[in-house]
Amino acid sequence: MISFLLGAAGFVLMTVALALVVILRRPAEVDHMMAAQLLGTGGGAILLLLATATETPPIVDVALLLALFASFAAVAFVRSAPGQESEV
Amino acid sequence: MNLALDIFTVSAVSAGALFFLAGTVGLLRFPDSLTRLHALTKVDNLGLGLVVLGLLPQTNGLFGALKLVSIWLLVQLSGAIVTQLIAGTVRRRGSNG
Amino acid sequence: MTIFAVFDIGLVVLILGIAVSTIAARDAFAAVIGFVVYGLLLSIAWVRLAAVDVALTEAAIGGGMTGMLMLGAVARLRFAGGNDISISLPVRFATAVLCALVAAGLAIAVLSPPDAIPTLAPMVMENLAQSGLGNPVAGVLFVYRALDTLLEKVVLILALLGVWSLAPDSVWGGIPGLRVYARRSSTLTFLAQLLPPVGIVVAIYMCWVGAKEPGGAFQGGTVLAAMWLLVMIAGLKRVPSIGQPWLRPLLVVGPVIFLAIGLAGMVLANAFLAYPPGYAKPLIVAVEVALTLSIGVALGLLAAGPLEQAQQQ
Amino acid sequence: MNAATLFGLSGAALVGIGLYGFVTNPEPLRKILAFNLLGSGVFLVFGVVSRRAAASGLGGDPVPQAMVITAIVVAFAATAMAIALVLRLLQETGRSTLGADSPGDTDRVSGNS
Repeated sequence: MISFLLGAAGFVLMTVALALVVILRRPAEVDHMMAAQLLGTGGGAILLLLATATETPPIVDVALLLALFASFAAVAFVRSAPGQESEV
Repeated sequence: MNLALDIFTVSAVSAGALFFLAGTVGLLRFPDSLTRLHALTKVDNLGLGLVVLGLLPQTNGLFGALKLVSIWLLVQLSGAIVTQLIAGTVRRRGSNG
Repeated sequence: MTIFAVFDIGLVVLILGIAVSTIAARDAFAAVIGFVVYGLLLSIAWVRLAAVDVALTEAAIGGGMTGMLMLGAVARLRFAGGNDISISLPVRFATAVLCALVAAGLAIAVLSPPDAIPTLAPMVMENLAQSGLGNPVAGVLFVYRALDTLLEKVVLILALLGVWSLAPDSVWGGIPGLRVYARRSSTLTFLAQLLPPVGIVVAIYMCWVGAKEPGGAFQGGTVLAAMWLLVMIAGLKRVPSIGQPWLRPLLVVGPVIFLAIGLAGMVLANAFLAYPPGYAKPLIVAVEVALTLSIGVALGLLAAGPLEQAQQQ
Repeated sequence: MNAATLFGLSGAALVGIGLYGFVTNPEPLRKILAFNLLGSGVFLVFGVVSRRAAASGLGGDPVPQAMVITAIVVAFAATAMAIALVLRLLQETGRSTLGADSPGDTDRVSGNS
């Protein structure tokens, strides 16, 4: 069971890594802004799998903070995105 | 009983992992930002939901299970709203980069 | 064990790749986004190093707050001049070689562990029971190295004073120039109404659980600060001027209570920052609660940035 | 090679990457960012110190962990201060650097980070 959960965590990490490479290589800023969101879900899933696999429940709290701050960072991205200056 | 729960965990987590893969493929293949945003949020949220569902039998105690579900709800809600905000930026700039 | 190794190698490659892309990014906005992603990934690395307390702090500060702080500056510096200095290729190459040497030196230090590994962990665990705490990191922060923790709060306040002092005379005592969201957006308003109650519960939980398990005043305070910033960015609450009468007491209440308990320790327990036997846990919890509030206000104001507007009468 | 050593080596590499960015990037904000990267590399090396000293049924030595937590918070405070300096410079001169003819001065701006 433990190695299955770890394998799943590794698999999700791989998909997240691939997605990050795709997102960050695109020229448009809009694509970049998705990166935080991606880590909120993907990173959360990785941490939850790790928490169960290593039987360390406190890791769940890290997933909680990751989710919270990923959306916080995304708001910061949108606020400071290029093209927002004209209205300020 | 234990075996049944383990099988449930394995299948749900595998399904979740597959959805993460699908989200990444969508990100790779879709032509413009709005559809990519769509792929990212919807599919990854479903993936996380399935992972959480699969891990529920493995948690000890009701509190741990409740925390897992609330993390999923939090990601779900904030994810949906943040996506809306990003999509708004796309529309205003008229770019579909 | 091998699956762990594969996972770790994948994580390390990803982190290093993001770090390189952050340095090499064309514009500052992309670089800061890379940095936020890097911070969030680094918290997973800290989990793998069995340092959950650090992972929580890194996710909150490295990912969220530093990103918020830098993004505010990016928007202002976008059209700044003076960035046309170019560095020639040979200089770049020489720099790269020297930096590689520094990294190699550190790597050699990492690869050659000392014969007797110095550790204070057994001493921490031996004496932890006396403090009534269950989390050894909280024990170190509030019992054995309490002076460091106290001074660190003082550093936060000094940095804030430094940021405020940089204001021109005309806006002295005014309002921090936090960039609020340009357009009134119902979506953002909804998020700012939805997230803070959740965040406040998380902050209280972090602060409470910190005595027993990973978590504590830093992490709780950072969550509070983030929620406060979110509400201000959405335009639901105005950014307060720094002269507000409620603001300054909140800012110092944590360090002051910490200091008062420390001074009381000189009388009751014969040492500065020592706790009287039997009262350690309640006193530490009281300090943590006060510190959470102070850290929240201090971090929020630091991220809000330097003063920009004069105080409105 | 165990996990701790692997992360320690990546910490060393991060120090190198951060240092390179700190030296070669002309923009002060990017310098501050690179300095933060360098700092987190140092913290990771510290994490290895903590992990190696794992004892008494713990995952790691709590003393270095507590120090790293303090360091992260102090680094944030220093970053905020450095960014405030850069923004004030922009306000005064309309530029974000201190003159191209004296590169030594450019370093001084972000030396506060």
